[in-house]
Amino acid sequence: MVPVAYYLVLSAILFGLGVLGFLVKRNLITLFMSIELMLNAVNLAFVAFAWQWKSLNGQVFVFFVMVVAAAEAAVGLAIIIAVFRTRETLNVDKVNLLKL
Amino acid sequence: MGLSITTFIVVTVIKIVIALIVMLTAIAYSTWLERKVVGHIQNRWGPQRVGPFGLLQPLADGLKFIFKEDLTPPYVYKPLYLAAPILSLVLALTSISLVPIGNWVTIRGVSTPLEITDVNIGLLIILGITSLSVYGVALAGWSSNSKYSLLGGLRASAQMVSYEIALGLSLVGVLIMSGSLNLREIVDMQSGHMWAWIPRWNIFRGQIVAFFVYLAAAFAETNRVPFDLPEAETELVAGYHTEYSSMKFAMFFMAEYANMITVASIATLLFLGGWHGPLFGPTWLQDVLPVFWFVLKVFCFIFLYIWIRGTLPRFRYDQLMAFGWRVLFPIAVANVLVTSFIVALKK
Amino acid sequence: MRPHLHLWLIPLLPLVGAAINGLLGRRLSNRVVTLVGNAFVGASCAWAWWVFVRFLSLPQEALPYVHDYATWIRSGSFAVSYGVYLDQLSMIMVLVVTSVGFLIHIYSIGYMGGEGGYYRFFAYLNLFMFFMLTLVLANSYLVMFIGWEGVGLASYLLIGFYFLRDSAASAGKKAFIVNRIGDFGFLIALFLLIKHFGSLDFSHLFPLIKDLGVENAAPGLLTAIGLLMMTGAAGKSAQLPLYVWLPDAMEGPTPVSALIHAATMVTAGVYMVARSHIIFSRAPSAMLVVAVIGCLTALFAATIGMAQTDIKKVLAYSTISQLGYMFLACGVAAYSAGIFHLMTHAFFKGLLFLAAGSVIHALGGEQDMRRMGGLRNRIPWTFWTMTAATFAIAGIPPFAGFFSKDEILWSAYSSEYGSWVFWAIGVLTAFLTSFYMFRLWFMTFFGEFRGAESGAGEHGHGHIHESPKVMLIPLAILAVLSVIGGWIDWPESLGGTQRFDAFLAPVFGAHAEAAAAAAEHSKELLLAGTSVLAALLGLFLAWLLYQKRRDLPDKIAAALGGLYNAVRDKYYVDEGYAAAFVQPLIKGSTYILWRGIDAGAIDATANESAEGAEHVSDALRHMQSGNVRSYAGWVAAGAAVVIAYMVYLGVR
Amino acid sequence: MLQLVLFFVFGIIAVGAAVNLLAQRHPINSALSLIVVMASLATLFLLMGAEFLAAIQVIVYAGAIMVLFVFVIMLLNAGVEDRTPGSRVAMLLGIPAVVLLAGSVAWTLVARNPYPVGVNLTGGFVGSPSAIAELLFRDFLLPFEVTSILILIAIMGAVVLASPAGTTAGTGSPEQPPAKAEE
Repeated sequence: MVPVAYYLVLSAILFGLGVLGFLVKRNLITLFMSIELMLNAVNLAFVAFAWQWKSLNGQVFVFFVMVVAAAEAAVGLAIIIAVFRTRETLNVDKVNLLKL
Repeated sequence: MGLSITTFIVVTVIKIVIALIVMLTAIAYSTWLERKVVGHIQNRWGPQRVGPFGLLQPLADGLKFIFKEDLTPPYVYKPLYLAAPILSLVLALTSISLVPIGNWVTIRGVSTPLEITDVNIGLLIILGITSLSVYGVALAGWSSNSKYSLLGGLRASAQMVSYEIALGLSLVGVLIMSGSLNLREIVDMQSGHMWAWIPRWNIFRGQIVAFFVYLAAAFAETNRVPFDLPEAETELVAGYHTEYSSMKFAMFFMAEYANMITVASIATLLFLGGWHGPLFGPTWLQDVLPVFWFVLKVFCFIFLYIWIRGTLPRFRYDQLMAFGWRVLFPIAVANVLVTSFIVALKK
Repeated sequence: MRPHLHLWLIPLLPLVGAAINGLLGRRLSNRVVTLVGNAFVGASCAWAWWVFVRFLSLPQEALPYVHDYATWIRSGSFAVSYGVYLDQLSMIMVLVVTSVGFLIHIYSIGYMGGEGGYYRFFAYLNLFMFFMLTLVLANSYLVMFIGWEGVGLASYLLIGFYFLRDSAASAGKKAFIVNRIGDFGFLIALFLLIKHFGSLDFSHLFPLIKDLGVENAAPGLLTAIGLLMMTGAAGKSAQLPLYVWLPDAMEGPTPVSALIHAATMVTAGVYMVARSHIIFSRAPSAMLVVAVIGCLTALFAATIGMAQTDIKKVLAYSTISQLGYMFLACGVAAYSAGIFHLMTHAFFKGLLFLAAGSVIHALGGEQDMRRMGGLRNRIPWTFWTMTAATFAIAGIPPFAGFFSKDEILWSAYSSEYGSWVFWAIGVLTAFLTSFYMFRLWFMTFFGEFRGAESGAGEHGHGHIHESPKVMLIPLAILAVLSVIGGWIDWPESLGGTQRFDAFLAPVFGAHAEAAAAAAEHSKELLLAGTSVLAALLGLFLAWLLYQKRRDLPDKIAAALGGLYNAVRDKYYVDEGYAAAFVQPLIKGSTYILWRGIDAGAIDATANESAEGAEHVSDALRHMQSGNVRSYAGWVAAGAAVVIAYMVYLGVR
Repeated sequence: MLQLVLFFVFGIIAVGAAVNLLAQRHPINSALSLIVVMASLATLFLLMGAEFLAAIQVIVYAGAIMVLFVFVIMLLNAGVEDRTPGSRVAMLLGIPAVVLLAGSVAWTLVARNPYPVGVNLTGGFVGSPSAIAELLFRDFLLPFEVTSILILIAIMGAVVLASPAGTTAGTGSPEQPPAKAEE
């Protein structure tokens, strides 16, 4: 018997790792992967809650999250390609035209 | 299933072993078959030195591969370079574990299906595993740090991902008709005959289009002629496994044939009525016949593979993509729509 | 089925003219402008007369002729509709306004010819006609108020017609502002009516009020309403204490002075009081106030008029004092007398102004009587018409003014609201009136010419010349009217039948003097004789001072000294007002409202907030490192705060 | 019991892979470790009866999205990332903060979860494809269609963005397949 809390804790840890990755990593693509990691953690939480309440809505939510993640990945990676094409680097610290 | 966990595990292990042996031999002899058939198509004899009709040729090939020097070129990204072929082969062999090849059999009280595990979303899992099999190719292409390999890998991944969609969609029609993802149930749906003589196979029940879409997509999935761009010798030497030799290359080789067999058996299960066929004779025969029919159908499918390889030229890459996206995909979608309409009307 | 009189044509035709001239006039030739400006007014005048003909044939019970054209406001139980309310009173007003207006329009063709903004003038004039007729034909106080404000606007525009002259512009502003004070009272009166009767529609309102008793004992609601309305009337009709704008209004072109500030607009107050006679007759104290204000204004303005030298100023003050007469009449419930005087006054005062305009025209813009004189032979037409008008206003029989003024005086004496005091002041005023009018007459037309022969004025042409026909014909017509205009109300005491009163009787009901008249013909004759004597005395005095012994006036002035100066300088009323109201207002606006509130509070707030935002954002700007991950860090920090709070909630 | 074991096995695998994702300095390793995370999460989904989601997780995430990542990595041949002072600061600040945060959340959940519901594999609750489909195409039909439109827009955006300036995106724009693969 696995308490739902365990799953939630796991998702919390994964989410935290995702945030950390986003903060620490410098490679654009890795940042994206961190985002995906966070999304997965959220999915895990959704499924866990769906299980807890014995309701499928949570799983449907996960489905939608996946769809959005896919769209986001497609566009985001396209952006990354564009950025790379123009700036010849994937280092976010070097992509800082917004700096004043 | 009313058996204890231990017997379950034991039975499963036994089945796994059997399946492995069968698969490997099947792979080996499908290579032999291919060479033979292509040889005859090209007006040659094909292998015939080793053993009668060269029947032992695969064995010799295997020995040759094993005893070859296992060299890894410099400048490759080693971990992935080594992992890639294993990954491909493992995935290829795993996917077969979900393929039922016959009814339940009962050997001294222990009744078990003729497959390693019977999952009620088997088809989905198979698709998932095949979709993973992209990585083997892609990583191999990238990690071996060579232009040809990289191009091959890129091509392979793009192509497989693209055709995966057409593949999946071509199956949806069947799924709609059978309303299940369980391969066994899907097969059982196709038992019996229409008008007393036409077997109620999905291919005969309106899914003929889907079948051909699946055929083309499957060829692309397995990087076979006419879609074998990733390993187009004329352009890319040998594509993603240019830098591979000996056993590592053998793994890719075996993985390719394993995928062929998986795809063939899926086609058999979904379109060609699985193990259904005329049953006659004594009971033992009746127990064996379904397996025989199944193997026969798979064999025909593989023969089709080889036949096409021996006859058709190779596409150009953009043609390949265009075909996948502009022809197969729309047809598959249309097929899904039509099928769902018909099913809805029948309801 | 009652006939449809299509009254809406009467106000709308001038509006169309105004629209055409006002919008396209700049591109139209003067001829077209003239045609448009006069044709529409003429048409509405003609229509008015046609309506009059039909009106006479209407059966008594069909009156008042009420017709609603469209609903304007509908909020809850309160509803106001555009419509017309035609009874004898408004009929007379319509006739006077359209006819005199039309004549003055014609006159303007000649007078304004060659002036800048010709089209503008006619557009304004037509606009004024529209509003004035709206006012007169209104079927409710609110529609009346539209006309009320509209004529105010028109008069503002026309007073400031020569807006390049600073005096003209300020005079326009003065008129507008002073009128606002009056309108304020009028508005409050309307609010009271709405509050207590829930309607402003005459045909709803008057029956309701009829049921109320007369507030003899204690002044009540109706008294308040009446007083407030009187405020409005005093503003519009230049009565004490709000008369100050009218003399300055003479800055406008003379036809404007004639039409708006003598004949029609300034009588709107009288009309309004007469229209609301039902209210007033149930509020005696309000009536008393009206009467007192009326006669005081009459006397006051007359005294000022004596000492003025500007010909138009003299006429302006005489207008004020004549209006005072009318209010006196209304104040003693002799509404028909008031309206009668209104009509005759429209004739002769309009004529006076037009003639004065003609004189000014002849002298090339000269308005100071001290530089006139001896024009009798130079401009005979003007002279004779002016003479008729002067005799009329002086109240010398059988000219129009005599009948109306006499009727007012008689009813001031005889009606139950009146008293001999009113009568005495009236007679005194009559004396003064004839004095200053004949003073004007003598100074202008007799003796020898005292001005510069070649007075190059705003009209440019030097030698003194008679005005063109187009100006003289209206003069002639009005002269005829001011001679015979009074005869329609030939008093019974002189063996006449007071047709005018009879005509208006259905509106105002049988009046006191009608009852009292029967008995006291002798006394009435006596009083009439007195007033005629007063007029003749004025004539004689004027002849003596300004014709026979020209040195006397200065001597008298010197003898009177300060008093004379006070009179000449209009009792310093303007200065008083300036000191009492205007200066404090300006100071207050300057120091409190502008420097204090506007600059100190509002602007300061805006500026300070802007600078604050600038500083804050300047501080925040440094958070924008342009580094994506730092942004992510901020986001994460915010999320962390939220999560921490939720954790706290969970723990708590 | 068995579930607990499985949970811990795959949970630890997931966490380890996630940590590896951060530790690795080469994007492709990170990508692979992320794939591992996803696969283990899929098995956890199976533990919680969401079998359809498990399959979808593998097919969509591992099979499509991550393929896309790997593909881009290969395409751009993204090299090893270099250290910058900014990242060091981020580490010094971020690691403790995140650890603290996740720890507190975890503690709250474990200590104060008002619903300690047990999860067992034989519970009748199974997110079968048909059940999901019923929800998806009946109750959530509108969101579903909206997401499909979203996908369409994403495809076009990706094509436009990724196609070199000037050239109209032809076939075989590598962004297309995964985006499509959802439908």
